[in-house]
Amino acid sequence: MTVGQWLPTALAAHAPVLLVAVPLILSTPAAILRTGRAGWAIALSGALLALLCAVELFLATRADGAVISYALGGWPPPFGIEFRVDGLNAALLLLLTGAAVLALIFARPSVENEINADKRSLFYSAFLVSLSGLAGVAITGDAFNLFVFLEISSIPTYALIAMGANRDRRALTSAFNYLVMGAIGATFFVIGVGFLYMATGTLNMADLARLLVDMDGDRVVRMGFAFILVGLGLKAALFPLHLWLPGAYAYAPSFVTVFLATTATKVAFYVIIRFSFDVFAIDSGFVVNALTYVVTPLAIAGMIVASAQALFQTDVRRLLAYSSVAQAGYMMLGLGMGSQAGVSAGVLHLINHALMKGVLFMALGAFAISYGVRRIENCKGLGMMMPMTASAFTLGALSLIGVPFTVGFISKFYLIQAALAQGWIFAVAAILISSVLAVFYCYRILVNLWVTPIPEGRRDLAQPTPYLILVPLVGLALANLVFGVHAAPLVDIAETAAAAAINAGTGS
Amino acid sequence: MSWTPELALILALILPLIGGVGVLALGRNPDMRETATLITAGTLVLVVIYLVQVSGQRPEIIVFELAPGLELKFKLEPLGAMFAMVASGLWIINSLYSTAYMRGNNEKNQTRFYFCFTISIAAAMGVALSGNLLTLFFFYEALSLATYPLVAHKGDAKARRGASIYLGILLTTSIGLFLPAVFAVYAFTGSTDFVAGGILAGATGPIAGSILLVLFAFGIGKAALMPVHPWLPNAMVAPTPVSALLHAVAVVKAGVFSILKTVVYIFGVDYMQTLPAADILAWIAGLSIVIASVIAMTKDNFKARLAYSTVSQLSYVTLGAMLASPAALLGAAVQIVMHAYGKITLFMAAGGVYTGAGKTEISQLNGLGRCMPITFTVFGIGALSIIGVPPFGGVWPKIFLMQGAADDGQPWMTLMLIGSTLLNIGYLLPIVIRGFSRPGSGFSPMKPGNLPALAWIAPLITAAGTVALFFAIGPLIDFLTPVFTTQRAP
Amino acid sequence: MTVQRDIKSGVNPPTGSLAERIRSHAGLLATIGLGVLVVLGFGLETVLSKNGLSKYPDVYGAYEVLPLVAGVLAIALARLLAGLLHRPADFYERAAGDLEEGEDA
Amino acid sequence: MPDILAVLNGVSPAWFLIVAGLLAWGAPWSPVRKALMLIGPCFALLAWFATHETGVYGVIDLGPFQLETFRFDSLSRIWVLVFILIAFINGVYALHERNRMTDGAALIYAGAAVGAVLSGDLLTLFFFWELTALASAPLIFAAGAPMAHRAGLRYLAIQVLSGVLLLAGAAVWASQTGSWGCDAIGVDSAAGVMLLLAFGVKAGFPLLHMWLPDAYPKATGVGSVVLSAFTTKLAVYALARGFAGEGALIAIGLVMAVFPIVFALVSNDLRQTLAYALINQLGFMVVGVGLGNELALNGAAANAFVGVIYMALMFMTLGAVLHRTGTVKATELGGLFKSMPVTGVCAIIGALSVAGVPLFSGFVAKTLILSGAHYAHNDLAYAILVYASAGVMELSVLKVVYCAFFGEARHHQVREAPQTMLLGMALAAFLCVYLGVDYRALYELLPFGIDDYEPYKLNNVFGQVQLLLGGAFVFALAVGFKLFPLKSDHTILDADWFYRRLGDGAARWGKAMGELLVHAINTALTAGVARLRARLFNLFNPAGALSREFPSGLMALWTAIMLAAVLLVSYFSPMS
Repeated sequence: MTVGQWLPTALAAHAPVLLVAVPLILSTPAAILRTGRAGWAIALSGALLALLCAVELFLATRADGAVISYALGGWPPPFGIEFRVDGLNAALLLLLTGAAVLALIFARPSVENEINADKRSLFYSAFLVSLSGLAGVAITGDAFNLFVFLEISSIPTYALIAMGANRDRRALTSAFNYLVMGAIGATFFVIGVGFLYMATGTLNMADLARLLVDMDGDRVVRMGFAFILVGLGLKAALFPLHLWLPGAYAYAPSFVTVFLATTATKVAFYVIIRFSFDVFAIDSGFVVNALTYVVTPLAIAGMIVASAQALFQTDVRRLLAYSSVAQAGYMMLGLGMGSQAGVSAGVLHLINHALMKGVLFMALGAFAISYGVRRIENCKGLGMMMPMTASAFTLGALSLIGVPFTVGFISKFYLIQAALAQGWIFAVAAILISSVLAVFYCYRILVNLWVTPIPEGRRDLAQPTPYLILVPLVGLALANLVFGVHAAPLVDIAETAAAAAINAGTGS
Repeated sequence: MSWTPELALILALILPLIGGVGVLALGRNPDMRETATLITAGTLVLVVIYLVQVSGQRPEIIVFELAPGLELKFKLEPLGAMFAMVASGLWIINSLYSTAYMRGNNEKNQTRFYFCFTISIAAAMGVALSGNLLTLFFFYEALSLATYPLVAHKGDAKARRGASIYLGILLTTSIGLFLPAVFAVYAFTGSTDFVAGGILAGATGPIAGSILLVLFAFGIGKAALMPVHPWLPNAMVAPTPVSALLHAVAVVKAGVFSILKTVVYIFGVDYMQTLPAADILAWIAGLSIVIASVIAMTKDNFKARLAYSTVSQLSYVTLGAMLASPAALLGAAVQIVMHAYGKITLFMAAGGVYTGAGKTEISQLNGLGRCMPITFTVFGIGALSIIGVPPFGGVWPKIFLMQGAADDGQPWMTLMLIGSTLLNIGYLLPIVIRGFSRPGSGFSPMKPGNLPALAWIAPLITAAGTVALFFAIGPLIDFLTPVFTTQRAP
Repeated sequence: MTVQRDIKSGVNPPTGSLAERIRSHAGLLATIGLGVLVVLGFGLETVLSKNGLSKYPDVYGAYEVLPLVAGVLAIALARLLAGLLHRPADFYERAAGDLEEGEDA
Repeated sequence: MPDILAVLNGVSPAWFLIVAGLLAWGAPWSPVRKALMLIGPCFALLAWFATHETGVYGVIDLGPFQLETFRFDSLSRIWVLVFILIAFINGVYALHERNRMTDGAALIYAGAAVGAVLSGDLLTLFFFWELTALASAPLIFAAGAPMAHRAGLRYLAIQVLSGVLLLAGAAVWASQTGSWGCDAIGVDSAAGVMLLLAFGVKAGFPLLHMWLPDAYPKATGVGSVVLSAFTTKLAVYALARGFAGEGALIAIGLVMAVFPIVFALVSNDLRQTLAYALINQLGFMVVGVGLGNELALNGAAANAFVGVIYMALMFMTLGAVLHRTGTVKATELGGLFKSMPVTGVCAIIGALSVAGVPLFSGFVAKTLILSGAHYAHNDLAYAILVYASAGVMELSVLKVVYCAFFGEARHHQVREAPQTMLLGMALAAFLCVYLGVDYRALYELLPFGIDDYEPYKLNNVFGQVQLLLGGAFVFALAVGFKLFPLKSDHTILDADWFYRRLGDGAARWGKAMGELLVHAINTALTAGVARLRARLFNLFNPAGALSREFPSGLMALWTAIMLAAVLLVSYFSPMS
C-alpha cells in the first residue's frame, strides 16, 4: 500500500475510512449548531476533508495501479468489512467529493434563499450524512455493507428533497415517491445479496467474484443478479424505472438537485458496473444477455423517450431532469455493450455528465435566486441581464448537445466509437437521434435566454449573481471546455476505471 | 516571434475574434465600431493574401489533440486559401455595404450585428483553414450558431420562426448525418485528416463509401442540396447584408466548400470514381439545379427568388464534386468564387432597392431602373455572371463543369446545365428589364441621394470583380490545379 | 396629290410623272408588258436552244416555267395558310395575358 | 500610313469595334458616340488591311486554355470585311438616332461577330458567340414596347441557349478529341450534333428559326438593320467551318429556302416579311455549305457577303419608313414613293439585288451556288433553289416594295428620310450595284480562287431574266386580280406557337397544378405535423400520459416487469 503525497502518513493510511467517517461524524455538530452559516462551514470543511482523502486515494491508486484494501477494525477480509479502492471507485470518489465541495460552495446563497433559517443547520447535517452514505457505497468492498450505506445515503436524501416543500408543496409527494421507490430498490438489492450469500456463503465482493466464476449455471446466482440489477437500476433511474426522478429533481431545493444530479445516480451506476463486471464474471452468459437484451434496449428507449419528454416540458428543471434520464441511457448503453471500450465510454460520460449537469443546474439555481425563474418562458432576456451565468448555462447546454471541444462531444465520440467497434449501428443512430432532440430542447431554453427581448419590468428586478455561485459555476463551465479540449486525463481515468472493473473480475 | 506561415494561419483565425471584441468594446460609438470592423477586415485580407501566397507550402498547426488522430488542427492548402480569400475579401466589401444599409434602414442592435458578423467570419476562416474533419465540423457548427442571431436580427415572431428553421435544419442534418460520417471516417481510418489523394481508399468498400458520401452530401446542410434546402429561403428574413453573408461570403460557401474539401481530401478523386453513390448524387444535384431554378421563377419576392437561385447555383459545386473528374472539381472550386461575387452583387443591389425605394417584390420594380441606374446595372452584371456569359467570371465554372461531365462520360448531364442557364435568364433578366424599360405605375421617383453612396459603390466593386475574375482565370487555374491533380501517395 | 380609288391595280410607274391616262392603267400595262416579255423569252429560247442558249442542256425542258407555276402555287398556299392559321395580330399577347381587354399591343 | 498598318498587323479588328462600343456605351454625349460609330469600323478596317499573312494572332494564354482570338485565313477574312463594312454603313445610317443603348450595343455586337469569325478555337468562339447574343439584345429592348421586352427575352434566351449548346458540344468535343480546335467537326458524334444544333439555332434552321421573325420586327429601326447583318451570317460561317460538305445541311437548307416564302407572303409586318426572306437567303447559304464543293462554298461566302449588304439595305429602307410613319405594317402603308423617292429607289435596288437581277450583287453570288449544285449533279437541289430563288423570292421583296412605296397611298404628310439615313442607304445601294457590275472585286475575296468563273454568260443571264420576268408576271397578275397582297392585320401561327402557346399554356397549367400540389402537401404535412405534435404533447407534456407524477404503484409494477424480464433472460441464458 503506497503512501500518498497529500496527507500525513498517519492520516493517509486511514484515508478510506476517514472519507466516510468524517462527514458522518461532522453531521452531529452541524445539527446541533443553530445557525445556517456555521452548519455550512462545518459541512464544507467535512466535504473538503473528504475531498482530500479522495485525492489521496486517487493518487495512491494511480501511482502503481494498486488496489487499496482497508480492513475495518482490523478484521481481515473476507471475514471483516473491507473498504476497497481501485481505479474505478477512486475516480468516482473524486467526482463525488469534488461535486460535493462545489455544490456546497453554491449552497450558501442558494440555501439562504430557499430554506427557512431554523432548518438550515439540519439541512447541512442531513447532507453530510447523505454524503457519507454515498462515499460508503462507493468505497465499501462488502455487499451487505453496501446496502447499509445505500440506506444511509438515501434516507437523508428523502428529507433533503422534502425540504423543497418550502417552495413547492409537490416536493412532498416527490420525496414520498422517491422514498417508496428507493425502499423497493434497496430491498431488491438486499434480496439479491441474500441470494448470493445463500449460494456462496460470503458477502465480501472480492471473495464473491472469486467464487462466482465457477457458478455460472447456478439458478440462485442468476436470481441474485436479476434482483441486484433491477434494484440498482431503480436507484440509477434506468428507464423505465426513472419515474421518481423528474419530480425529485424538479421540486427539491436547487442545491439538492445539483448534488443529486451530479452524484446520486452516478453512484448507483457505479454499483451496477461493480456487480456486472467485477462481482459477476462478465463472461457469464446471463450477465451478457441481460446487458444486451434488457439493459441496452431500455437504455436506447430511455435516450429517445426521455429526450422527447424533455422536449415538451415547461419547467426548466423538469426538462433537465428528463434530460438526465436520457443521459443515464447513454451510460447504460456503454455498459450494455459489455466491452471495455463501452464501459470506458460509459464511465467517461458519467464524469462528463456530472460536469455538464452541474453547470446547468447551478445556473438554474442562480436564475431562480435572482428572478425566481422556474419556467422556460421566464428565461426571456436573461442572457442580457446575467451574461456570465447565461454564458455558463449556454456552455453547459452546448456540452449536453455534444458540440466538439466540449466534454459532451468527447463522451459521445467514445461512445460512438465503441458502438461502431461493436457494429451496433442502431446504437449510433439512437445516440444521434437523442442528440438532435437535445438540440431542440436546449434550443428552446437558449432562444429564450438570448434572442427574445427582455419583458417589461423584468429589468427592474435585476440582482447580481452571488460570487459564491459564480465561482463554482464558471469553474465547472470552464471544466467542460478544458476537458473537452484536453480530454486525455478524463479518458485516461475512464479507461483505468474500465480496466479495473473488467480485469478485476476476470483476473482475480 | 518571427513571421511564419504558421503564425499567419493563427492570426487569420484570431484576428476576427479580436475585431469582435473591439466591436463590443466600441459599441457605444458607431463610427469607431465600424472603423474597428473595417480595420479588422482590412488586416485580415492582408493576412489572407499572405496565406494565399504561401499556401503551396501547406503549413499546418496542431493546437491540441483529443485522441490519436483527432485533433484541433489547421492546415493551409490552396482550396482553403481560396475560400479564405473569398470570404475575407467579400467581408470588407460587405462591411462597407452594411454600414450604409444598417444606418439607412435604422436597424436596431447594430453592435450585436457587427459582433456576430466578426464571429461568423472567424468561423468561416476556421472552416477554410481546417486541417481535419473534426475541426471542420466544429467551425461549421460554430458558423451555424454565430449566424443565428444575425438571421433572427429583427427579433419579431417571423424572424424568429425563420431563424429557428434555419438553425433547426442545419443542426439536425449536421448532427444527425455529418457527425456520424465524421465518426465513421475515424472508425475506418483512425484519422480524419485532410490528405491529398484522400484517406478512405482501401479502408472502405464501395457500399460503405457510398453511404458515407450520402451522409456527407446531405449532412452538410449548408450546401443546400435538395431536399435539405428549406433553411435557405427561410433565412431570408434576415437583413440584406446578412443574406449576402449567407449566400456569398460565408455560410453556403462554407457548405459547398466542405463538400468539395471532403471529396478531394477524404474520398480522393480516384476513389470517388468507384462509388456508385457519386453518380446518383450527381443526378440529385443536377435535379436540384433545375428544380430550384423553376421554383425561383415562380417567386415574386426579390430575395426569395435570389434564395432559390442560390440553391440552384450551389448544386453546381456539389455536381462538380460528385462528378469528381479534375475538370469538374476545378469547375466546382471556381464556382465557389464566381458565384460569391455574382450573388453578393445581386444581394447588395436588392438591398439597395429596398433601402432606396422600399421595394421588396419584383412586380413593384417597374421603371425603377431609371431612378437607380447604377443599382440596376450592377444587378444586370451580377445576373449575367450567374447566367454564365462572357466576359463575366460566372462562365468559367459552366465551362469546366461541362468539360468535367464530358470527361466523366456523362455528356447528357450538360443538358441540366443548359436548362439551368435558360431558367437563369428567365428569372434574373426580367428584373433588370422591368426596371429599365417598363413604365412605372404610380411610383414617385426618388429624390437623388436617397440611397447612401456606399450602398451602390459596394456592389459596383463586386460587379467589377466579376469582370476581373473572368480575365484572372489563368492564375486561378494555376493556383488550384495542384489540388486536383495530386495523386495519392503510393 | 390624290390617288383615284377606282384604279384596278396599285402599281404606279416609278417616276410617277407620266400622263394621267397612262398612270391610271399602269398596272394593266405592266402586266401585259411582262406577259409579252415572258412569252418572247420562251419563244427565243425555243428558237435558239439548239445553239446552247439554254443554261444547262442536261436539265430537261423549259424549266423557267417552274417559277410561274411555283409562284401561283405559293400565292395559293399563302392564302390557304392565312385562311387556316390566321389569328388577330395581338393573338399571343392576349393569349399570354400580357394585354388586358381594351389595351393596345 | 504604312507605319500604322505595321502596328496594326496582327491586331484583331474585333477589339476596335468592341472598345469603341464600350466607350460609346459610357459616353454621355451623342456626338462622341456618333464619331465612335464611324471611327471604330475605320480602325477595324485598317487592321483588316494591315494583316496580310494568314495565320493565328492574338493568342491569350489562360493556363490550360490557349484562346486564339485572331485566326486570319481565306475563309474568315471575307466575313470580317463585310461585318466591318456594314458596321460602318450602319454608323452612317444611325447618325440621326439619339439612343445611347443601341449605339454601343451595335458596335459591340459587330465586334463580337468579327471576333467570333476570327476565333481559332471553340472556347473563344463561344465567348464571342455569347457576346453577340448579349450585345444584340438591347437593340430589341430599346424599342421599348412591352411586346419588344417579351420578344427580346425570348430572343436572348434562344441565343444563349445556342451559346450553351455550343459550349456543351465544345466541352464534349474537347473531352473526346483533347482539343478545343475549331475545324471540321462532322455530325458523327454527340459533340457534333450539339454543335450543329448550336449553329443551327443561330442560322435559323427550320423549327429553330422562330426567334428571327419574332424578334427582328420588334427591334428599333436601326436595331433590325444591325440584327439582320451579323448573327445569322456568323452562323453560316461557323457551319462552313465545321460542317462543310455535310449532306444533311443540303436538305435542311432546301427546307429553309422554301418554307419561309409562304410566310413571307402572308405576313402583314413588312419587317417580318423580310425576316422570312432572310431565312430563305440563309437556306441558300446552308445548301452551299452542305454541297461543300469549292464553287458552292464560294457561293455561300459570296452570298453571305452580298446578303449582309442587301438585306441591311432593305431593313434600312423600312427603318426609314418606320422613322417617318411609325409603322411598317402592310395594311397601314402604301404610296410612299411620292414622298420618299430616294428611299424608294434604294428599296428597289435592294429588291433587285435580293431577287438576283443581273448587274446587281445578288445575281453574281447566287449563281455560284446554283452552279455548285449543278456541278454536284444534285438536280433536286438545283430545281428547288431555282424555284426558291429567282421566282418566288422575288415575290416577297416585291411585296415589300409594293406595299410600302406603291399601291394605295395611306400616308400623305411624311417627309423624305433624314440625310444621314439616305447616305447610309446610298452607300449600301452603291455596293449592291458595284458588286454586281465589278464582280471580280467580290470574287477576289472568296476563300477559293475562281478566276475562270464567268457569271455573265449569255445563257445564264438570259435564263435568269426569264425567271425574274416570270415571277414578276405572276406577281402582277396576282395583284391585278386582287389575290395579293392580303389586306388584313393578322398573325400567322408558326412554330413559335409550340412554345408561346402550347409551352406557355403547359407551363401555366403546370404551375397551377404544382401550386395545388404543393399546397395540398403543405396542408397535409402541416396537419400531420400538428397532429403528431399534439399526440406527442399529450403523451409527454407535464400533465401528459407519460410525464405526470406517477403513483408509486405503477412504478412498482414497472419494477416487477423489469425484474421478470431480467429473470427470464437470465434463466434462459446458456452456460458460458
